[in-house]
Amino acid sequence: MAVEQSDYEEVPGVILTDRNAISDFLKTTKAQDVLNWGRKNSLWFMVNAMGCCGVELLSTGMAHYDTDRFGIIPRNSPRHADVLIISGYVTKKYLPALKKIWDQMPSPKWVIAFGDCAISGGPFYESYSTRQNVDEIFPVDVFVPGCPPRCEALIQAFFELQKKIEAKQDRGTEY
Amino acid sequence: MDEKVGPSEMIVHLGPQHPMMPGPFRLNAKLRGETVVDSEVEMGWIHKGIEKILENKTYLQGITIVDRICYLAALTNEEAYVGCVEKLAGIEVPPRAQYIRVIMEELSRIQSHLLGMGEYASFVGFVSMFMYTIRDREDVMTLMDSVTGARVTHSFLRFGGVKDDLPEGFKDDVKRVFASLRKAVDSYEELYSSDEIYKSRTVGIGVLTAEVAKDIGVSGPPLRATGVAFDIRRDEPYLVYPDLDFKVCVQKAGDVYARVQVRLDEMRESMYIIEQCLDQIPDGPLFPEGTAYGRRTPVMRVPAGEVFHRVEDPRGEMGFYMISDGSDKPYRVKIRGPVYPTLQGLPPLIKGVKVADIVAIAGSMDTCTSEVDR
Amino acid sequence: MDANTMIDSLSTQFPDAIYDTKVESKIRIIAKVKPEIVTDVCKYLKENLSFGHLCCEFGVDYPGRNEIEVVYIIGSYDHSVVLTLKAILPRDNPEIESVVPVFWNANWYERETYELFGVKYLNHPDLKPLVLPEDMLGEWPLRKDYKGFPNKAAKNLV
Amino acid sequence: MELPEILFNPLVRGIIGICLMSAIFLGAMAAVWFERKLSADIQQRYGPMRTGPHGLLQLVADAIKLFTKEDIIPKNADRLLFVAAPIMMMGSVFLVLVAIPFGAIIINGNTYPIAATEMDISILYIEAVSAISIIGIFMVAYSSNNKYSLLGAFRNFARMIGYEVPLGISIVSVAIMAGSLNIVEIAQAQHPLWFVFKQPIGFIVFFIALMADMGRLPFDQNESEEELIAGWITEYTGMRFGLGFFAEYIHLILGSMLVVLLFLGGWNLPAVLTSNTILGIILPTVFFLLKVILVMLFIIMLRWAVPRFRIDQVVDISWKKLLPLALLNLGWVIALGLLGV
Repeated sequence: MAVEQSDYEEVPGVILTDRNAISDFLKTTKAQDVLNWGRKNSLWFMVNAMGCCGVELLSTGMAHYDTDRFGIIPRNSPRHADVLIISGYVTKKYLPALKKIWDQMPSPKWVIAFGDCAISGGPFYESYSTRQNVDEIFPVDVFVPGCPPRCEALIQAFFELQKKIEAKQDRGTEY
Repeated sequence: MDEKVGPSEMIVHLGPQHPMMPGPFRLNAKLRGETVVDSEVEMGWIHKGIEKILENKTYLQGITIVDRICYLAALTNEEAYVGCVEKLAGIEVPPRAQYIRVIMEELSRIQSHLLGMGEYASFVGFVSMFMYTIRDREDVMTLMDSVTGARVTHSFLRFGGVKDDLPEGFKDDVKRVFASLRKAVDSYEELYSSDEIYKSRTVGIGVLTAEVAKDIGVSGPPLRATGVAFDIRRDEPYLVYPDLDFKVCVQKAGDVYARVQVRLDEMRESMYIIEQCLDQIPDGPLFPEGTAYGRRTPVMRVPAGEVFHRVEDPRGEMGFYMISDGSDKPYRVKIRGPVYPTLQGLPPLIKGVKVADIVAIAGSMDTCTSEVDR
Repeated sequence: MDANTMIDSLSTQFPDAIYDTKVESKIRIIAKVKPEIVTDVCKYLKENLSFGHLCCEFGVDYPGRNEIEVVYIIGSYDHSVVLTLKAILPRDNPEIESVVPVFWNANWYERETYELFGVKYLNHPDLKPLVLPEDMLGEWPLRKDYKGFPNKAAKNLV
Repeated sequence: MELPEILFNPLVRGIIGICLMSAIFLGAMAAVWFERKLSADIQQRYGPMRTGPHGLLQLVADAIKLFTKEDIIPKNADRLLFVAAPIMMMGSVFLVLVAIPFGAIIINGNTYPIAATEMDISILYIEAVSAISIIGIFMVAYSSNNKYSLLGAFRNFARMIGYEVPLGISIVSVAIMAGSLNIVEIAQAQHPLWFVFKQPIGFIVFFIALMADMGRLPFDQNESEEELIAGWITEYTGMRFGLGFFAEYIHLILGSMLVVLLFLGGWNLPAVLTSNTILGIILPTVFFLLKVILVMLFIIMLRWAVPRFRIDQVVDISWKKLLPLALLNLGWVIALGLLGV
């Protein structure tokens, strides 16, 4: 059954996490491959348009590029999402909100750093307002360079993430 | 907003991550039941400090930065910035470059309106419409891509000209895309005007009267929807707009439906403008001849002075105030975005409406948070 | 009414407060104003000369002259003349009357100028930071002598 | 033992019930797949393609993922209600399920419905237990301590109260016309003329009210994604979210079945086609399910073709338009009955 973990770091106002006992059991067996097949084919991403890359993010989910083909659909609630896409400039003011979104997502969860701003600060690396080195805060699995990257690049990023999940080398789950 | 909550009232924080905006933005709304009693907008979630960055970049480097003020209107932002420098330095842009600029800026207007309109449709629950407009937008994006080599942030304009000439066969591509786009725009209009549910959600909702709109400082489609024919392209012409035939699209009602209708009309006007440009465009150089200006002007000193230059953004009046002290970097650049006052006027506009209408009204303003925050 | 008559009308109405007027072109005029009566000037502009559209309001820092300029750019929906109105404040204690009673949309511009330059607006309805987090208040990042720029924290730079 | 006697054996009934339960799960998965493919088709894209042929295994992948997601219970949530709510919703769906026949076997002119139970007041029972799901929704919203959920649940309540009345009245008209409260007999009574032709207004009222009951667009105010993130289900993760999601689709299937049973003639076929034993066993059920699928596809398609109403408009429609229409229809049915048509 679900066990309460009192040593979990407390996030202001939000969550207390339980572990799913079934998944703990499955991790030790070969069934993990089946699970990973399911997980990699059903990556729901969080709609979190933050900047220039945000429009490309929107376009990717829509008719022309249609990530639904791969089972990748946008979700509005962080509770239903598996992938957080950091799609733009993380400012000092926005970082707490982004962290909260990340904490609200149930694990296993993954991060894609989409665009130069999320990777290194992009053209705004020297600004007084933006926060640099976001990859130190979030366990980023895939980096997508470009300013902004094209939609194809985002789809490619999802493929890379799928490959990582299949090879059990992603940072979102503990094996 | 008063933080005190009365009986049967609650404060809902919409945002900063919320599907109602393409960008972080927060609306603290005090609700009584489903009705908004009071509200307040919080900004700055993606404030990038562009004005400070521009002070520390050379003029040419600045072009890439101003691109990213508003990602849906990159070319008009560039036009405002480049126009400032050209006014200060007294650069004459050759006619061919001017025409290319107009073509690109109008294309950018079309794609921005398509996104704004489609997104708006999804706010009233019409998700399929969003898909259709994005599909058509991709065609326009491909056109822009074929000229500038980028989809969103172009860095296409240069002081005194443009980076590249139109590619071969561009006119045919435009003809082909516009033929289908015209049909699409007509079908959108028909869909909108024939759908009773859509009409009941939009007609008479979020009415902005001309007086209030002027007081708030609104510009662009939301203002034109109230009956004020205020368009920088007509009132303070730049580039070759005086030579072109176009009308300022105006609606009377000032409600949500009228705003969307103005955007639809403007897309048609933009297509008309582009076709005129393609017919009239003269041959010639892309940069003023006999000067040092070209695709690369690495170090460029601009004479000291101050200038305010404004252009018509897809969302309204985009102005740059530039102060130069004679060095290779601007002394101070102020960016006046069109959405800034519009978003400021949101709280009085949504007072007394239902929760579902917050989204409808905010969406119809076609706001771009990135530009408000800069 | 053209630019010249407008500027004449303004300087005859406020002979002491308006100085350094200049007509740049048919659609651009510049004037400087004493900070004490900027609200009255704006009211006159709005009511008599139909300058009803405050394009923007911002600060400019001149550490050499020890001055902060507050610039109002006022346009109109009826004619295409744009007036640049400047008020010069001392740099160590910049204080100016708020124009929110005249131009409703000055609210956010003034809040932004306050947090980026430290210009205090008197009688402003709600003077608090707009775009920056609360704890950055007092740094005045857009002043020329701001220390935190450029930010050297980024590690992934080449 | 003769066939009819076997059917009345409680053990056999139980087995049928379990079979129907699994069938409805498969049906719900098919409905989700239909929804995704059909919506994609309307929106000019492909929909799921890569997971299995034409994305047929997409739902399996989603289910595996949802099953093994972390199970988050918000700190300020009411734990008991939070855990119990999805079960409650599922339970209400299954309670409806036991009374609905999934088809029928016609042997020698006698009809034996395929259902877990057979009761004389099944239509009243269905109407009663389907209203329990609203309690489940409110439990979800109250326990998850989220304002979006709460707003969604309030909207759900307002809508439910508005639409149960016209729904009930149109069902009553059907019952009057058939002269029975037993859903099997109602279906039988539509031979040869379906009720949709006898009382078209009643059909329209019933259909709209049912759409609102199921929370399909244009009546999905309770989870309108653009305003309320995901409405009442915002805080739920993993399998709990999956259960709520599934319950909705089972609701959709059951709703389509009700439409077919009450108005579109159920499994009735011309007597010629059911005279043969084998045909009599197969054809009525196939015919019935075919109609159900068509109705379901229509409802799904409608969702992607219209915008959403505002909640006050929804309530307006119910009280000002549907209720008078439903009463008019009731009068019409009574008049027909008095005239002996």
